[in-house]
Amino acid sequence: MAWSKWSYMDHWVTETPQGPQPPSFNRAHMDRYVKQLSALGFRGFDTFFFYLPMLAGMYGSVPAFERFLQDNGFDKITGIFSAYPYATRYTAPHVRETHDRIFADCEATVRAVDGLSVENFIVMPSTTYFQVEPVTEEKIKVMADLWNRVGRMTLEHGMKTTCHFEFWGAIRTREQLDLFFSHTDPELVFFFCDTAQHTIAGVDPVQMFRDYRDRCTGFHFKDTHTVDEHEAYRTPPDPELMAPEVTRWFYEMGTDGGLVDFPALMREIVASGYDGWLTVEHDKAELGGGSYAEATCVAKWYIDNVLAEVSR
Amino acid sequence: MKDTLRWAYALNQWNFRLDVFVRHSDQLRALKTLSACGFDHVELPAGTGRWDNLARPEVILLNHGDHAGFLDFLRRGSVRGVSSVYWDPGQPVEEEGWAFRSTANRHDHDAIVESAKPFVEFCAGVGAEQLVVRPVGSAWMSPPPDAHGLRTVGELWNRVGELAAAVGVGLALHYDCLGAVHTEAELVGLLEATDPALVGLALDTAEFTIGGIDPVAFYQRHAGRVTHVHLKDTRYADTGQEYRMPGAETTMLRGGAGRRIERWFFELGTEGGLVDVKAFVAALRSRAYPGWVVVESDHGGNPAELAMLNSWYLQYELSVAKS
Amino acid sequence: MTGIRWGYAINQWKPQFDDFVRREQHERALKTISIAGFEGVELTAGTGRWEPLGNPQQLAANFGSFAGFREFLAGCGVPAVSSFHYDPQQRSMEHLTGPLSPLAEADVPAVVARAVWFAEALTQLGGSVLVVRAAPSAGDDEPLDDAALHRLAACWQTVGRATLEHGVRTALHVDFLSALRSGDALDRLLERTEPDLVGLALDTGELTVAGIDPLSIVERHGDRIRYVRFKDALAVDEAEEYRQPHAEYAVRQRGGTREIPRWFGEPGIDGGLVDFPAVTRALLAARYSGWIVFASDPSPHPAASALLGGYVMQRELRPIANGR
Amino acid sequence: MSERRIKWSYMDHWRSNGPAGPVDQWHSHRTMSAFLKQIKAVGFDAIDTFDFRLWQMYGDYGGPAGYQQMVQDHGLERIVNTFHAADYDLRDYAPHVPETHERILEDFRVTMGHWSVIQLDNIIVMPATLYYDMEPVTADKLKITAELWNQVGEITAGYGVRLTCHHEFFCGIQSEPDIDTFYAYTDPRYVSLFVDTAQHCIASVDPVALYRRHAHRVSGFHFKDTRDVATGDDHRHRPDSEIMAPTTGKWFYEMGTPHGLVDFEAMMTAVRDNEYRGWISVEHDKANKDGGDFSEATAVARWYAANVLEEIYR
Repeated sequence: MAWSKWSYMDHWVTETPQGPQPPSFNRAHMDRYVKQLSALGFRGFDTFFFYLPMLAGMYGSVPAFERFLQDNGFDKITGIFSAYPYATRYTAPHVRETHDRIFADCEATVRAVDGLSVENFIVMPSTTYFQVEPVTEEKIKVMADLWNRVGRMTLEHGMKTTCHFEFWGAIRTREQLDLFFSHTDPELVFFFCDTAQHTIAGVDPVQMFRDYRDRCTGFHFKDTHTVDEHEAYRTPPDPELMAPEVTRWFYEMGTDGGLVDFPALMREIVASGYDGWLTVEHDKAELGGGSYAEATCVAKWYIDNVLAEVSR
Repeated sequence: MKDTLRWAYALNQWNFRLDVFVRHSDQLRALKTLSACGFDHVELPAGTGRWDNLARPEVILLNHGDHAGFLDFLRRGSVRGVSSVYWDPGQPVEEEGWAFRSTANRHDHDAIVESAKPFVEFCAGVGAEQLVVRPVGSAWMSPPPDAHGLRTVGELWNRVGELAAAVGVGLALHYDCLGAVHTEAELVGLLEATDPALVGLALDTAEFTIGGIDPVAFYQRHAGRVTHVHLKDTRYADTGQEYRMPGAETTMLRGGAGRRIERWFFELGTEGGLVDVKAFVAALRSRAYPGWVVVESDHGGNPAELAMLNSWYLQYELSVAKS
Repeated sequence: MTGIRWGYAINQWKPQFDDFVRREQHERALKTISIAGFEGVELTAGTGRWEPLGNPQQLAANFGSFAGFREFLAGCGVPAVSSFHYDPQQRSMEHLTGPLSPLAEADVPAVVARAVWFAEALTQLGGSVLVVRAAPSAGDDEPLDDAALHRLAACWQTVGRATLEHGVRTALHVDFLSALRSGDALDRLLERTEPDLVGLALDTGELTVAGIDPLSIVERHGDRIRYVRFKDALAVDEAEEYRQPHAEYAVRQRGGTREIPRWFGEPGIDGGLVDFPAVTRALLAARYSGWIVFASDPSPHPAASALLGGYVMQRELRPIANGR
Repeated sequence: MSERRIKWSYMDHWRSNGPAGPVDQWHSHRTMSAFLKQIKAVGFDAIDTFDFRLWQMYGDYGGPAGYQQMVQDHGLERIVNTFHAADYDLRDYAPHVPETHERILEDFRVTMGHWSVIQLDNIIVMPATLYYDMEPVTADKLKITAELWNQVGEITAGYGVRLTCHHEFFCGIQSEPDIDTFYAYTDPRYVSLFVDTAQHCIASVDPVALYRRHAHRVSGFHFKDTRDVATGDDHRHRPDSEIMAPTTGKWFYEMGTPHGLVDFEAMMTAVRDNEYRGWISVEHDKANKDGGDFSEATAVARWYAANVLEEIYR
């Protein structure tokens, strides 16, 4: 039986008369977007916290949007992504004084989906590396404390707080990851495995999954062609879009030059008995003339034609 | 552009989405494009976060070190300076902890004045003549302002205007077609509630037209208050109540207002344009308008193409010598 | 069980002559077609080295052999080529010929030879139909009087007989510029041809733009339909601008005096005029079996068109075809 | 202001996004007008075009003169050069195959007749077939080819137009020795050289040195850039090198591009040293590949001409 719980992480860009825009541009574009994902057979939908008010505006409410998804063959909204990529005096996970504010924001987001059965509350546990360094155990512990606290709260709302580590975040090496997980409560804080981000940071995502299987609640299946060898991760002002050596970090599954061994990961996932969602993501697919629709097709093709063989 | 008027170009049309127009190399291409089109000053857009690195002063400085470093960067694309900086204090931004503030709320005034300071300092530092601001929030989110409300808003902008004047920067209130100050009477009321020595008006030809105010007639009556101009065209005007649609930013300007309007703002010379650009520019000339005329086209289509078409219009329809 | 097979036309990926030439672009398009739920691809006849999928010679030059091309298709998850779409008026660099006309008796042997060339390829690529442009544009040629229809029928009879020898049926495609659009020309042409040799390719979009309800064609000629192309129409040529000379440029590409920005789109496009569930039901009632190929003709965003088409096929039309 | 010795023309490859996908400027009068406005806005003086557009000129503008009027209505001077893009085929149109020469000569007689209503400077040709159709490139073949172009040049000279050769990296005459031999065999009165900076660079020929050596034969330029030199069989890749070479999906870039291989400053210095006067054509073929954009590439290239090259020579 092929894996059926595939969800899509909402990074899409669509052509509008006002230029390339996210589908939240207007209701008609959002409808078209959902139909395209539906045609490919995705059953879960992940989105960003900041889209929730827009979805509510377009469909009347977030539950009404979820019903629209269900009318198009989806099961539900599966994950909500929340992040503070950039430290400010108001929000910075490594600064304890900002924790009350972050906690309150997270609570507001979680409340916005009360009554649905969203499973994951996905967070970037830190801001950019260069705003945190030197990265000390003490700072990692401060961040861990925050997410323990948030994790307890989200569980009360039926969602697991699960941590997604950017290659340019302050928790990026295997040692830092292990330290962070050792300071967080396995009952409260979970692991979200982004295959490309770990690979860029020089961490083996398959090994990460193997080692944190019991805490893993989700994946971003995306690929990369490059390991960060120029310390782009700590280069201000921004490593993700502005790294001098690399113009595009992320690719969909199934491109030439991809570094992630997806079949190996898939075998590992199947063997482990993991039964959660697998999420497809491709960030910035339009760079170099690409298109999200096409990248999503190629990735789903890869799932149905390559990964399906592995998971059979 | 060599002319009795001073011409600049707005960069916002390139910055049409969160994650685009971030790399310096992309920005240099836009600057070179503008230079090749004959423009040597730019207006900076509003924004937030590390990817809007031509918007927030602190992010610009993080990218370029200091004011001189930023000007050096512009000059690598043969752009000599910054005409103006746009800022909307009602737009929640990361740098302000996503605070939602309203100029109509007196309790927010101290915080807004405080948050204006980096912009004023930045304008002074890079030689931008005008800080262009959105004076009020959207109409659909608030009732039409009464005289008391206009006085409240006016007080705030007088304070910011004072701050700016102290370092030689002008403050221009930018009317837009969704704003709570919507009718000509309301706009005049707002201007009357502010000190002409400290606060000017940024007249945007397309926004006026969509909002139902004739930009030429208005300018003729209030030329003394107009300290900044945005020149762009539109093919549509609000039928009267569309700006009050809930979520008008999306439902009207993007959703087509239920009329399938795909795009509101257009380049100069567009077919079916409602703005009488030639009459407007003639009016500016006849009154020896001293400020910047910023050409923009907002979002829509290909930014380089729009800049080139606007440049052509200036050269061949408005007889502006390119060099 | 239904005899309908769903395919997708690849022409929407090639807006300009120097686009869509490289292998990796073909691969991505074919994977897109596959994952959107289609099992066949319609190729469009083309000429020269920037048309690697355009004809048997280019396929051989690029893939070594038909088997090589089929392997490439299979590798992308596309089992078959549904058809070639061949327009005799297109010149051939491979044969050093200019436009051929099915109305010119002298051109018929060359048209037949070319049709056989494509038919032979189709037999090895899993296809069973050659779709041909049945008549030149109305504005560029003589009116179709009895004598002209006679010549036209003779040409397609000969072509049909020749392709059938290779097990491939010939299906006449009527586009909205076609001289066959006017009056009862199409009916008369079909009368003059044998059903076993000459079939009809029903193109919902072209007919609708031509002001002809595709349902009326299914009703009248359902038993002659050998191929179906589902594309949507966004406007109707009510003023009969198709009669102008050079309508290919002036009307199809530029949209005529009204400057229609886009005549066609994928099935289900916002504002589309074709009732696809009704056409599907009518085809089933007429016992049609064979390919239904989706197309958008030019699309500003080909992958999105394929997905939106796939959505309509999977959720609306295939269930109808499967009797659900 | 002193008289300008260099004027800039734009070689009219162009694509823009239409409602149904990418279109070229010939799509409609509207798209043509938008194209010409943009070219003029950034300061080009004129345009170059292709012979295969003649039919659209007749259909839409009443012919070459009518089209040139359209160009002039947008403030541009005129059409300077045309590129004669022929379908080379060993069977009937191949410069190194003498049996095909009469057909080629006839083609030029007809073509020049069409153009005779306006005054062009150059008609530009690729002087040889695809490399793989000509190889091995022998002195004999070069000589036969040269004889053909001498005759063609005589025809075009009768119309006051120079026949000039543009050496694509994938054509039969692209190596430095073969180019030198070819110009030794051709008559300077009838055959000129058109230096395409990128094509030579891709073929591992230094365009600056080539120009300096043949300056007296040069009648124009395509200034465009590349980031890649052809390696292995790139120049003889079947069925096509220009778009289908496995190593490189996009060969051409506008001048001023990062990582460009052409030394335009040295090129412009050479142009100055040779006291060249007249037109330089800017070209960026297939700028829309890989997410690129013609409007922007054109603006950036013209910026480069204005801010870098005109500092050297203008």
